[in-house]
Amino acid sequence: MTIHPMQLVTIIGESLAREPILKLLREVGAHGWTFFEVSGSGRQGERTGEIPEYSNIQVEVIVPPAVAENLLNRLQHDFFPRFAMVAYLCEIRVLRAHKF
Amino acid sequence: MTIHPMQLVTIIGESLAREPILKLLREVGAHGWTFFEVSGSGRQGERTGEIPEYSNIQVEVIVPPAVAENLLNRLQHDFFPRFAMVAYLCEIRVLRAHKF
Amino acid sequence: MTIHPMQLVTIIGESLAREPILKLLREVGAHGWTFFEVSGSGRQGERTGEIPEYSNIQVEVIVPPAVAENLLNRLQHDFFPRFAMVAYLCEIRVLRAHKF
Amino acid sequence: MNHDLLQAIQANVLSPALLFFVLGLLAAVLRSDLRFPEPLYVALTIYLLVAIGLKGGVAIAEAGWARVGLPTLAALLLGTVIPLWAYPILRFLGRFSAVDAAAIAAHYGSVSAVTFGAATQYLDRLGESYEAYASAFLAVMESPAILIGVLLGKLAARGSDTIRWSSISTALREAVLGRSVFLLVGALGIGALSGRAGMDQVGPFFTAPFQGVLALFLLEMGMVAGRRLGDLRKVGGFLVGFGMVMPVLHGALGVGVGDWCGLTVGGTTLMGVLAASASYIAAPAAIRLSLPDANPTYYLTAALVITFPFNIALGVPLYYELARRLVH
Amino acid sequence: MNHDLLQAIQANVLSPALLFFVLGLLAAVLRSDLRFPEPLYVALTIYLLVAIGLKGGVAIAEAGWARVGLPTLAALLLGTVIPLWAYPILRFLGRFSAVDAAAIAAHYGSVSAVTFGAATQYLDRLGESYEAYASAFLAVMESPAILIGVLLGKLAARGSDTIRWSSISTALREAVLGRSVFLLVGALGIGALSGRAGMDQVGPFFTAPFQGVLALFLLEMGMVAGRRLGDLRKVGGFLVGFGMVMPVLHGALGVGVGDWCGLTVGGTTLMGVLAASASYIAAPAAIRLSLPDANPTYYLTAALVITFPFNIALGVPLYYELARRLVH
Amino acid sequence: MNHDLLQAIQANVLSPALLFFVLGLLAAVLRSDLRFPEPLYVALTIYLLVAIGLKGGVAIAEAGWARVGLPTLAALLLGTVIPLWAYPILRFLGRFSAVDAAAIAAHYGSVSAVTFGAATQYLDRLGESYEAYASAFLAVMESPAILIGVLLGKLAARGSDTIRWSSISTALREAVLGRSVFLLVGALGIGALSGRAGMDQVGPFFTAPFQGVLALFLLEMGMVAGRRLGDLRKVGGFLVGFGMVMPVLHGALGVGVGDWCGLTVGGTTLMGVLAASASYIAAPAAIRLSLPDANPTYYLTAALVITFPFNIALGVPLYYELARRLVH
Ligand SMILES: Nc1ncnc2c1ncn2[C@@H]1O[C@H](COP(=O)(O)O)[C@@H](O)[C@H]1O
Ligand SMILES: Nc1ncnc2c1ncn2[C@@H]1O[C@H](COP(=O)(O)O)[C@@H](O)[C@H]1O
Ligand SMILES: Nc1ncnc2c1ncn2[C@@H]1O[C@H](COP(=O)(O)O)[C@@H](O)[C@H]1O
Ligand code: NA
Ligand code: NA
Ligand code: NA
Repeated sequence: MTIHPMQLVTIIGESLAREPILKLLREVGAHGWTFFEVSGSGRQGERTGEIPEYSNIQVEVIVPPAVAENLLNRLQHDFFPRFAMVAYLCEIRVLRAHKF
Repeated sequence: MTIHPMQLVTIIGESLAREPILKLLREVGAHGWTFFEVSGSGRQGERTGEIPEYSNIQVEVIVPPAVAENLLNRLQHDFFPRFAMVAYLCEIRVLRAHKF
Repeated sequence: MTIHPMQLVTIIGESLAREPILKLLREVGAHGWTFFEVSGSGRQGERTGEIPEYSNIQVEVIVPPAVAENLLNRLQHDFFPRFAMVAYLCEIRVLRAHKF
Repeated sequence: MNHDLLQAIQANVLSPALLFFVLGLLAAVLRSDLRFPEPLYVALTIYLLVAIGLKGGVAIAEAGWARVGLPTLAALLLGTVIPLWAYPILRFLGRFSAVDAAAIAAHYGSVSAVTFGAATQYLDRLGESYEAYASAFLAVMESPAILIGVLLGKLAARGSDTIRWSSISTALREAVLGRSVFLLVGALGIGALSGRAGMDQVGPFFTAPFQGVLALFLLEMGMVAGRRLGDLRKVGGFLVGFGMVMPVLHGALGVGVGDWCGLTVGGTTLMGVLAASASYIAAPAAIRLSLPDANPTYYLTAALVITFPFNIALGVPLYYELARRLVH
Repeated sequence: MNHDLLQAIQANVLSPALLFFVLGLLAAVLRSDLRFPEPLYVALTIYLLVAIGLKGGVAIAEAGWARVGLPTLAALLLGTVIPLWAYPILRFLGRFSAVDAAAIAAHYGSVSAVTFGAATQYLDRLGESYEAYASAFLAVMESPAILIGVLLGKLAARGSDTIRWSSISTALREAVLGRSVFLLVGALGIGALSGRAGMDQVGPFFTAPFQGVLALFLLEMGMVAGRRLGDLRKVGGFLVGFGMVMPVLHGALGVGVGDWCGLTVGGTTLMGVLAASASYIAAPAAIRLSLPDANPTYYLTAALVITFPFNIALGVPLYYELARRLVH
Repeated sequence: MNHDLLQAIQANVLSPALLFFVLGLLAAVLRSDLRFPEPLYVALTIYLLVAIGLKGGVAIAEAGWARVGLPTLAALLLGTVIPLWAYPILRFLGRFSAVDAAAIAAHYGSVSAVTFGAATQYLDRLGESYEAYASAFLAVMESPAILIGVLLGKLAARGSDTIRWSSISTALREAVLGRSVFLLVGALGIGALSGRAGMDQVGPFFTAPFQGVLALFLLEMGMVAGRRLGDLRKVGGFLVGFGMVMPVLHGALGVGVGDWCGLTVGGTTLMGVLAASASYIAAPAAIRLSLPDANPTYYLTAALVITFPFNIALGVPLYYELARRLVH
């Protein structure tokens, strides 16, 4: 069993950003992603997750480091000024590197 | 793009602990958090996530190391004896350190 | 407060795999796990999370390294060929090592 | 057991409500993948509580507070007394720790809205009328026992460093502002304020479907209880017996009180049912937060796995028979 | 205020619908743990929009497009004009930034389906009939103001690098394919195509329970608004006044237009209500995506926390009184 | 096509049920953000299955098992025979791999409860009566084909190391304890046990709203199918043809069997509809777990994107016309 290093980018933000985020993920070349419906609170107030339009999502994407950097760059430039949003990076290891 | 180290504290526990956890997060000085509705199983039995009162939540909080340590200390002292609960720490990197 | 290294294994896959995954977790000796209902997209198409039978789940298990390795081995051998699935490993730290 | 009672039980056993509960038990035991998502569970409880509350509120508006006052006060008293006598039984006969005894006692003094709903369905099926304002008894019986239980638990733990008045206030909050009490009391108030005229519009949604929704809800409760059947082995024989004997005693007490208040056979039955029923939603939530040292396996298993099925299968017809004899 | 109006308001205040809204406010203010899960919220909106749409569609099929055409066009015009005059008021009297003024104006030109539903309930309760095809006014008034608002916001920002036609097309998409417009227009079309005969079957589900479902929904809206009460302090006195004065002006304008189109008292009232109501679902979603620099606290607080409660409590009876005087 | 059939199809096309399905397709194709949350989907299926089951169960109680036995047995046989003949067609004409052929065959032998519901709605609209116990045919036809399909798939894979009886038992579990079969059979049993009297109470909730709920559900199915329209290009022309020709053949076969059993025109139509329909919930779940090597794109696209819409738009009126000619 060979385990390969990979990066996990997590994006948390208002659910209206769903479509723009999806578009971005495709553009930077991610091959998969996972969405969570969440509620939360941050600098831009509380999102109680009661009304879809006022709610929050979390996206997790496993990508190689180069894609992660590109993704974070794009988020910082195009998304952070427009949406309530937080993003972070975490080092992980996966089994089948070719999947990502 | 500068990326700053930060810590992610994850708390999983019975959903009745929601309000006390929120109170704790405010007390230790977290500036944001994200809630998930989850189901699970642990030392204190199964929580199938069917009835809100018998269900489970997960909270994720991004905080600087000092806050993380304080938070974990408080959890161990005040929460672990009272609630079915698990907590862990993970090293992450974020873009805008001042947010957390 | 002593903090112990531990490993977090995350499995994302089609929700029909729920029972087989549960069986596997018990077999490798995990003492707890947490389930998320998610939607997502990957090499095997989109799972929009609208119909339980076509939907996605995520499982997170905190385990000692030996169990993690065994778990990943079993996933690779028995699950990856059968189910739409992704799994990864992350280093974490917990407070009470004996729980896991 | 006498003939009438046997017949009453038989009729009950083939009612859709009970059969749905049994189907739910089966689903859990056979590990079917049938599952009610949490939002559906929440939606059903909101519907049932609002429907019960509105109906009762309108009845209060029509009967006047004067007629409702006495039996409602009596119900409140029942809810206060039951935990006080259940506690020593659990503590000294059952040998439970003080905090566990207090916790279980709180559950039996409080009430189950679904058991109440099932009982009204039973009466409707028999064509037996009842005071529709009985929902008010339900509303006032939910909280007092919880507060008594928490007080008992805290007093017993005196000396330890866990006595904090904050936990009493937590219990009070939960007991009064908790989802179920809040909705029930709120809907009762709305019904009372807007009266029959107000109900003309919203009424259809909350009356005709009620029985069917209750049946679906019992399917879900069957699954929830069924998944905890295994806990029966953990709680010991005493608690199993307690979960079936106490309802009968409380049911008889409730029937006596109802009769003394001058209620009809139907209303008297409902008072008995409320006294006999044990809370498995509001009480566990409040107790978990206020008496965290109490073991949930005890109180949940007793209220949900033993007493709830006992009441909807055998208890309700039994208390009805008692009421019939006493009131007539 | 005159006697009739006072009575009309009083009758409204004790209606279950309004009482449920108040109960929701209370739940939020007292921090009860009552909460509607998001799927339940979505289910209720789907039900309400489809019910409103179907009813209107059948009415269109029966009345014929000829009779529906003029008032529908008038409604569409109302929706276009309102943001155009609200914008300078907000910009120059209220001293809001261009983008905030445009965003708020869009919300007041657009409409609230729940306010519309509450108004039909009010009319039903009084036994006042109305053109059932008024749902068509609702349908055509939802989007135009959003587009106007986005255009105003973009024109004002001219010169900055944020002008992108893509954001206009995003607004157009959201305004036309957004959940609520899509469902409402779709159900309207289905009602119109299948007509009364088609409704015989699906009708029962969408008529009798409507009022009760609306009441539950108002409970939820009370909680949603209640959780944002704190934002009232953030928006300043001008916006609070704006949120109550503008509905009255728009309501009067709508009543005038309705009367001019030859609608009945009921239909005229509904035209007034639509003009007076502000969108808090479709508009915020579209504006958030198309004018991300606008501050949501302003437009959400105004539409949801001020104007919505104002309309369902006082506005509806007021516009009805106006309509009665004008039309008679 | 003859005149009657054309008219029958036309009437069907403007029915709300079909129009809602088309609206759902549109929502998916135009990428509207309309979405049914999963819990709402689950709630609707629970409601529909219980309603269908209860109605059938009561009908069985009234008709007696004797009259129900023969056609039910015939239905069971239909469900067993269809995959046996569909398999070689798929394998040798369609050149599918053994496991794909077996998987697809299983879906066409099994049934779709929603298609059945839409067919009863169609008959109701025409005022054509039918044996209400036909739900029993639905219940017995769901599982057998799945088991046959899994057996075929496993036999074909003999020699490889993937033959494990455990997968047959998995299929059996899924086929019998899966959500939909379990609920349908359970509700059927409850209806049969408690009979018409028992239904008096829970009935209203499960009858009047049924058609409207079904319409909403078809809206959702339209979206689900619409999102998979793109897969049509992946499955090849043969499967597209298969998905429309086989239903007609199976429909004719079912009509023949229904007539032979002495059913009315309505009941015969329903037997045809069941034979013609393909499962897209129970079968995919069981097959995915038991024949993991089969490609879901094939069986899901065929059953959900081709056959389901074909049946509710054209198939149902067609089988009805066939039944009318044969039975009269
Ligand atoms: N420190 C944090 N830890 C975890 N989640 C956060 C944190 N800050 C913000 N979030 C999440 O990100 C969303 C948007 O954050 P913000 O833009 O700060 O309002 C919030 O609603 C939370 O769900
Ligand atoms: N080893 C584990 N891995 C992941 N989640 C866990 C683990 N142990 C417990 N949990 C989660 O934490 C909750 C409370 O745990 P416990 O107090 O052990 O019952 C469980 O219901 C699970 O959701
Ligand atoms: N690169 C990725 N990042 C995050 N989640 C993924 C990724 N790839 C796949 N997934 C998740 O894993 C599920 C199954 O993946 P797959 O087998 O590739 O279709 C998907 O539906 C996603 O929810
Ligand atoms: Na009691
Ligand atoms: Na308006
Ligand atoms: Na079939």
